[in-house]
Amino acid sequence: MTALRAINDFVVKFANVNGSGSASANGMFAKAVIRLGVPVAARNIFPSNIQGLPTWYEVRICEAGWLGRRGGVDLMVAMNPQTWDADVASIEPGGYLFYDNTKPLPPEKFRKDINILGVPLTAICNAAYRDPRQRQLFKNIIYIGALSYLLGMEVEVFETLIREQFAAKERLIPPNLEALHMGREEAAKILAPIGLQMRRSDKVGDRIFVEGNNAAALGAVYGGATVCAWYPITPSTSLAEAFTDYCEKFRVDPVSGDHKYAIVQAEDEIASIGIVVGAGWNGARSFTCTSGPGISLMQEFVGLSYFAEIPAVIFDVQRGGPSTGMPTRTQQSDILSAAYASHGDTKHPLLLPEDPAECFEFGALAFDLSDRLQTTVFVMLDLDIGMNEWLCRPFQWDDSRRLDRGKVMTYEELAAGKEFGRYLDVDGDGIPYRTLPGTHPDRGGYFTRGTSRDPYARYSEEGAVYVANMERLLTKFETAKGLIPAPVQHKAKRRTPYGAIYFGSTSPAMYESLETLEAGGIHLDALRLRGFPFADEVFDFIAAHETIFVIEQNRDAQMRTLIMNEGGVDPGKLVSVLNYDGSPITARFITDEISRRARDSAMRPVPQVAE
Amino acid sequence: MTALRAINDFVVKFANVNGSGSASANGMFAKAVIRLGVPVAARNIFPSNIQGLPTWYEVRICEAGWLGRRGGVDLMVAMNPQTWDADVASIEPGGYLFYDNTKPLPPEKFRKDINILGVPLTAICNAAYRDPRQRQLFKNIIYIGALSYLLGMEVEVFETLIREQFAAKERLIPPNLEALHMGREEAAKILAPIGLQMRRSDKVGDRIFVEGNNAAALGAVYGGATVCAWYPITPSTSLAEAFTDYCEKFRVDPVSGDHKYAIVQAEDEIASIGIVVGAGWNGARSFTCTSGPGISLMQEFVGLSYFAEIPAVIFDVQRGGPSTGMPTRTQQSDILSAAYASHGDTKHPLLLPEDPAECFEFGALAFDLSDRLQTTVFVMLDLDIGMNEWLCRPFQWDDSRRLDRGKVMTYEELAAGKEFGRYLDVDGDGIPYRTLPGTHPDRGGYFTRGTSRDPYARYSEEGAVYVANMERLLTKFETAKGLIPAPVQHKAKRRTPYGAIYFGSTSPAMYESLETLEAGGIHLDALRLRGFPFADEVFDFIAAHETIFVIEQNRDAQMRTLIMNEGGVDPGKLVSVLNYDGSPITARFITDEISRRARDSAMRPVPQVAE
Amino acid sequence: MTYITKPRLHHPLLKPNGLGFTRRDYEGKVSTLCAGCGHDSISAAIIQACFEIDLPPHRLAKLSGIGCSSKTPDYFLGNSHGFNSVHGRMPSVLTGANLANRELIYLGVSGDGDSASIGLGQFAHSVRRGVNMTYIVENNGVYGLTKGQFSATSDKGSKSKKGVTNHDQPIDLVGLALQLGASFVGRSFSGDKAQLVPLIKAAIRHKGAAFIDVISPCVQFNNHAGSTKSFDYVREHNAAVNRLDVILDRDEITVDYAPGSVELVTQHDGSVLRLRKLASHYDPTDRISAITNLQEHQAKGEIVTGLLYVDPEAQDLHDYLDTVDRPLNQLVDGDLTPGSGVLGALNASLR
Amino acid sequence: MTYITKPRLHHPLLKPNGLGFTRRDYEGKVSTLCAGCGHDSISAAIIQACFEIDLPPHRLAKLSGIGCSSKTPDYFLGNSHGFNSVHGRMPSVLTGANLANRELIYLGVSGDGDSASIGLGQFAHSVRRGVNMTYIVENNGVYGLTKGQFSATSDKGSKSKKGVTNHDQPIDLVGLALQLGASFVGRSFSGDKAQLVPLIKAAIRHKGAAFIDVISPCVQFNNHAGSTKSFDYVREHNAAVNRLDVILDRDEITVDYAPGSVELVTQHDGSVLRLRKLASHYDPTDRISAITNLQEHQAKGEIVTGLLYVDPEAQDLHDYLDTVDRPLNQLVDGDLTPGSGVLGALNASLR
Ligand SMILES: Cc1ncc(C[n+]2csc(CCOP(=O)(O)OP(=O)(O)O)c2C)c(N)n1
Ligand SMILES: Cc1ncc(C[n+]2csc(CCOP(=O)(O)OP(=O)(O)O)c2C)c(N)n1
Ligand code: SF4
Ligand code: SF4
Ligand SMILES: [Mg+2]
Ligand SMILES: [Mg+2]
Repeated sequence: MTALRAINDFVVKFANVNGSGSASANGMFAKAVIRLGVPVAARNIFPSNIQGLPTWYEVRICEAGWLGRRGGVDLMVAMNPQTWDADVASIEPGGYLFYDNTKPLPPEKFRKDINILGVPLTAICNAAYRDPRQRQLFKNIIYIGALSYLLGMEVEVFETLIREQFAAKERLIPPNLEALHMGREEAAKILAPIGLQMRRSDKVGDRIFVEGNNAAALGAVYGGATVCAWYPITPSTSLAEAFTDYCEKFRVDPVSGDHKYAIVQAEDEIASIGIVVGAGWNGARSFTCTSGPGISLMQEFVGLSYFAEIPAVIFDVQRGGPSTGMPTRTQQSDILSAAYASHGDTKHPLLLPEDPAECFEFGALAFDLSDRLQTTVFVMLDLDIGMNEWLCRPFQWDDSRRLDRGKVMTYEELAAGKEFGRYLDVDGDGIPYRTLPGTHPDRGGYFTRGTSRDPYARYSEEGAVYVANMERLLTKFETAKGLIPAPVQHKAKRRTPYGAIYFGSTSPAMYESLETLEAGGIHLDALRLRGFPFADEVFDFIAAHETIFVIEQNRDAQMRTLIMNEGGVDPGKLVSVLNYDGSPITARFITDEISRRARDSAMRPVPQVAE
Repeated sequence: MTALRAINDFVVKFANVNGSGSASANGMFAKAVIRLGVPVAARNIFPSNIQGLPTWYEVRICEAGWLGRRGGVDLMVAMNPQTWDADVASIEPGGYLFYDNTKPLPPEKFRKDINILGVPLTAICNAAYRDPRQRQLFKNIIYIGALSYLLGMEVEVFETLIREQFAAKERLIPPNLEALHMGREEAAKILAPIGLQMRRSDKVGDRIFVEGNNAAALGAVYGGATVCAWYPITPSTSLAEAFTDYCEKFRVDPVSGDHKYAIVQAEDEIASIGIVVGAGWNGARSFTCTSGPGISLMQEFVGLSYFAEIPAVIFDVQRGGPSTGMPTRTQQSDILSAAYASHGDTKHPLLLPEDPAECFEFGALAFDLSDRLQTTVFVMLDLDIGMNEWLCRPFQWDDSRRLDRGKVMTYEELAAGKEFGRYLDVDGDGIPYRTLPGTHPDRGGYFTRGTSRDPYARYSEEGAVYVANMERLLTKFETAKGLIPAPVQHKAKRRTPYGAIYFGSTSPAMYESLETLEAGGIHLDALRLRGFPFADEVFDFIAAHETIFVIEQNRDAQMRTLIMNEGGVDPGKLVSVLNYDGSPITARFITDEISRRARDSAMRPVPQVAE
Repeated sequence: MTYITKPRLHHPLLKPNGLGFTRRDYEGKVSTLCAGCGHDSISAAIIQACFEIDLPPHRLAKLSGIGCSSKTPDYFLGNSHGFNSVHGRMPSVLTGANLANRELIYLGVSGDGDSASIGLGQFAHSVRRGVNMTYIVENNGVYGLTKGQFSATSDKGSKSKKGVTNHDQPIDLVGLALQLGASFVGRSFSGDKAQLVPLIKAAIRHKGAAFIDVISPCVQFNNHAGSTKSFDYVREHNAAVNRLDVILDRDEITVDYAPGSVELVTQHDGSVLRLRKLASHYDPTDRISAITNLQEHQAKGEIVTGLLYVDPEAQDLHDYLDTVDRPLNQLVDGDLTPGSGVLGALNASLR
Repeated sequence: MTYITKPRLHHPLLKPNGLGFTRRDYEGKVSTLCAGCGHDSISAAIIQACFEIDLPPHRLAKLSGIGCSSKTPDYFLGNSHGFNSVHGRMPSVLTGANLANRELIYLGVSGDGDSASIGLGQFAHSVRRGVNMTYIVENNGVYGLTKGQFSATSDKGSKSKKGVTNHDQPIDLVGLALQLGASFVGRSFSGDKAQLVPLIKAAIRHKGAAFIDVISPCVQFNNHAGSTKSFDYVREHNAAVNRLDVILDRDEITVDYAPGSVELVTQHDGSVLRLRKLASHYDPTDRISAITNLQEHQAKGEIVTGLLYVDPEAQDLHDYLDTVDRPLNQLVDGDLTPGSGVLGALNASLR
């Protein structure tokens, strides 16, 4: 029976029980790969539950640097009896099964075409520890130790990681080091290094390994957000929690201990967005973070923000919908309910980060845009970007950059008698000036409402007044096109009539797929959307190609709808590639889907022409 | 100066102060026209306020039977000083101004090119009544009396109407009759009948004059609705109130006084839809009625209804959005937020009644559809249909018709051991069987949730299980196409490459416009949408024409978006005609818009060919 | 994972009740909650209560919102229909279900986040409408399923597992229920089955809005020192006002009791509540003194438990609405559709 | 239409206050409410109160929900910023506004439908968070703007204009505010300016969540016999516990009062509340007895009015959050953006 052989290019999957403390040990393994200079893509698959149900941690080690899910498993670390059968079945032929052989298992529990690596983890733990909780926790470190031996990974890397991780709780360092070595030695006693091996490399560079929610929270700090109102919901909770941590780190006055921020855990999502709108109205940069169900509940307030023109930022960390759906799975299925949120005629800007680095950048940018445009700006993350650590370029900030507060009329301007009409389009860009409460004793005060009113904010039921205002809001949306990050184009090596449009967490899989397709003779120009409303480039790109594949992680091709509708694009040109089973899209899937259609439509590489 | 002359074809507009009791008097005027056998279209224009602000009542008298707004005013009954100038300005040249000349007004308050009809109403009232409230109320009847004389309307018709109206409060009949005659006589003393005259005719037939909300409420009674949970909001409130009245009339056991219905005024819209979903889950036909802001708040529950497959009916009486918008104005601007309500991938059936007669029919049908499809069905009214009395065919009911309860597994079937899987597609139509709580001691019980689960309603986080279920929901939506009322086509007299698609309250204006356009040599085939998802006829119609005008009463062409998106239609073919200033669309507007484009696109009538 | 069905948890498993059902017939799926979670004990108490009052399992409908607590209806009464709805909205869904069929028994299960945070409005309005239901809040003072944030019932000054102090005033659902006119109000502790089971039995047999607040420690996120919802804290501060027995019909009562020591309350359906007073002069039929007593003990940091208030004469929403006895979901065409006959007159009135 | 600006309504219009503002400077647009609507009297009382405490008009922000009551902020303090938000959500919007700038005064105006029906949850949570605000509910027991349906404060048994009887238990916002920890709770009547104006003055000067329930008859839909919110009914059942004067600074107090008859409460900002007792032994600093007293009078069908409870030591949400003194909306780049300097270490920690 053949055994898979690979260096710095294979997939290890850990199958654990939720709440068994395996997460930090598995995380250490991924980090060790990075320390060895090899790019890694790691993803948690966890249940909507606190303890006892199955969870998986999938680590793709890839010298070539592909960070999407590859699919398939080369080495399965099977620590969960509940899912044993499915886990064993998922291993690639010639792959490896690592398990705890303390209790012998009947032969039919195994496969002939895979390599079995048994280590008596329980026995080792029981011999070494008395306290059951210890036995459980150290068991995780022990199998990490064993793996480090089997995969030929430098032990020093793990030692350093342990020292760093427990820097705060010094006393925990020795026992963990002990457990690590115990695992290595016990494995060495009974097994030899396997066909999957790791070698030190230099492909990571200065990249960092961080969750999108964490990065977006840091972006909010840099973007000057001072008010955060939120309500817990997976997978957005860790964004608010990270914002709290960063504020404690960067926004507390060292002397007085005063907080230059206010974070309120509201009673629900309606109150969260209400607080955000109230703070935005009063000139503080504020945001909330939520997921699908929260987006549904916030619709009315988003409509108010649109019509009364109040800045607000919503981070939507998308999960599997509709309804409660799959709370711990990923999707891009809130596109329409965000872009067209609320009853009546409305449109809202969206930002579409592709990785944590952009979560940071767009997380900051969103506040400038919402102040500039005086409306709600959505930053559309998803569970895959938000809750998994991704390898991405480091955080950067240009210290010359200033926060753009948009059009706020000052005391001086008012005192100087500058004309103020809250909804008056003085600059022709559809964006009026606003004043903040308390600015001037007798100028600039106005009454804000979600009902129709004239350019001077006076109540009006006049049809013409209403229409003029709604038209101005369209002008403002036109202005927004110039402010939203432009799409990024990736040209095929050859001229081609085929294009692909994608966005968000699909990026890494897309990059890999493009290369594979190219190798197979299928050339595609690719355009990555970074926001809505769409810049003209998007429609130019579509016009310049015969067929455009639109890759999305939802059922109803929501982004395609948005493109057709906003650009008057012929749907016939837009071919959907949809993955929505809740697990992140893979390069294999995209490649297969496009190749299949390529075959069907006899899609041929176009002979190179001099350009 | 010329004076307009017309028989049974002119527009009378009453300008009053909100809360002055003019409504019933004005209504009596419209009803009198009907009693004279002449079709009438009457519309209230009222403020979002209880007392003191301006209101108008526009009565179009039209022997030809056009029931849309015509636009323009031939006779203005100017009873409101606040709006005098605008009201006078709105009169057609040669038209008439009827007013209270008790207090003389300066000449500049009038126009040279209109005919002035002054009657000292206040003086008359002050002479006749002491109590101020009486003075106010009878003043209205007095001007009706005066008008009846000026327009040559049979007084008997008014006398009968007064007797009918006060049948309950007999003692009010004599004084009202008195006031009526007082008005006629005083007018006769000082004025002559005018150029606008009424003659008895026979163009009304058996039609009735009723509000869409009232008709929809009756539909709900006939449709077997037993649970109504609602929250007051203009313009939907009168629907729930009418349902209450009809239930008291038709659903109270004469002997026991027991109510065969339950109506709860909930604390808000979320509770309203929650109660509806709970009742639907438990097998009672239930509904709520609301308007835009309520639709925004109900999003999450509608998503639950979609995913957990629970029958529910929502009457959305649309008003001017977004946000609080124009609460007392009409629009068709909740199309998208209803059709795609909630986060995640969802689609919901819509019914689109064109008049009160269809409000009744669709109001009943909606309950069969929601039970059959086990999902939320929206009935999309608007303020124009809902709160104005429309002339329409009488209510009819086929007594052989039975309520379709959909697929509900009975005790007998369960006892007989019939297989039950709550989400199992046994018939291939995507519609599973459900059971009602309490049916059988140990069979058919299941646990309903908005989270992903398998065909037997067992919790599952399996991607494949989730996808299979979402695909089945699409199959179910396909099935819905065959159950939704088919569109109605109106063929042009000649073969033409041009089509028009319209729906809802746009109908009367559209019919009139089609005839005018035809007279002008512009021929259009017209298709009236009656529901969503769209039947194939809709896309066949589009395919059969080069250019299709889509007429809507919203800014963003929401129905056009739905058509493009669901049918993969090239947006280039769909030309929008949009009226969204809050007042009902007029035939003049549609005609002008289409003719203008016709000129631009050199749109010519196609020479007749033998077919 | 704890298995409610673990045989040793309740013996004798096979002894049938009046209807011939064994306790097993009242069980549900295997719980997926954390080992030791208070919620599982409440599920066990519900099973016990339903078994003891000879409830036909399928005649009860279970409704809940979202949360660990709201998952539990899957873990008891497996043959009953259940509805795990959306977060904070169980009360409206239950109200609708109740309107559709007045003959079933409605058990609402919720959490403190579900009912006191996002769901406070619906909790309050379902109670003030007098919906005939048993509404149980499994109160652990945190959001368990989202990993331990404070909920609206967390006491001011209590500390989170991470050591953060809560500054908001707590919401006491018992106090609110009393003010909002609930006709049955009790509080108990997931660790005190002897007190909890009879309370649930009485609530199910009560006609009207019955509310029970059950302190149910979250072993994962809120069972530490500094928490006021931990097993230890609740045991130390539990101030029970009475002990309750539910006697299903009057005749069973043979002995007479020393005056004052015991109070007998006969409910609408004939069931009798026998209350042994623990706090002297506590009168569970006096709403105002119940409120005062509650406030006073709260001020002392004590947790008042027991049957705090009951109005045996209470009416329910159906009484107010005069709905027919036959469940609305069983009315047929003839009951519902007036038919063409009446339309002639109706149309005439509209001309 | 009533004109708040009708000169005879308040004289002398031109006498300036301490800041040199005349009462006119505190007025707003012409009211569009019905002639005689109680809400207009409350607007007049707010104008009067702000004038008397020398409030710089633009330093107050007016927030409201949707309803006739919620329209009123347009009719007073015309130079102040106002926000007529969405139905039932004023409390969250006000909370956000307050967080953005702690230096302004926040006046929330709402209706009984807006706060007790759809808005009950937000009302409760804003109060328990201790948001520094004056929260006034213009309570008429109906939905005025939607033409007279019952609201959640309509009393059980009260009749609508159409003669329908209300069956739901009423929600008493005062009772809830007391339970939820409001640090200032009062009730008054739109027809009793002498009682209302000082209450508003005291509430504005109070630090913390100040709530005032003002019974404000709807002459259009709820002023008939059978209503418990009509002018007549309220006059007949009004049970005032005290009379309040607000003395802006201590020194102004010269005379001493007979012990017991008068109570002086000094608020956080130095303003003194002088309370003349009308109900003997009523202690407005005792929350529990305030609750009991309220329940007892309610049971007798009486409407308790006056300053019912005040905690002069109260803290507010900003105290709990340790926010800087400088308003958050005035912090500049330097305060907010850590800059590139710290990113090196941060990035390193993520490798
Ligand atoms: C609309 C909505 N918001 C947020 C969530 C996320 N969520 C799930 S459970 C929960 C709180 C549960 O707390 P509690 O009701 O106390 O139940 P426990 O888990 O503590 O038993 C939250 C916020 C959700 N599911 N839906
Ligand atoms: C979400 C939403 N639901 C319903 C309405 C309709 N609405 C406007 S005002 C109002 C009730 C107002 O009652 P209340 O707060 O008591 O104010 P009042 O008019 O009595 O002063 C309602 C239901 C709305 N504007 N928004
Ligand atoms: S997290 Fe807490 S509440 Fe949830 S199951 Fe675990 S112990 Fe119970
Ligand atoms: S309807 Fe009632 S509340 Fe509204 S303005 Fe008129 S009187 Fe006031
Ligand atoms: Mg909880
Ligand atoms: Mg009211």
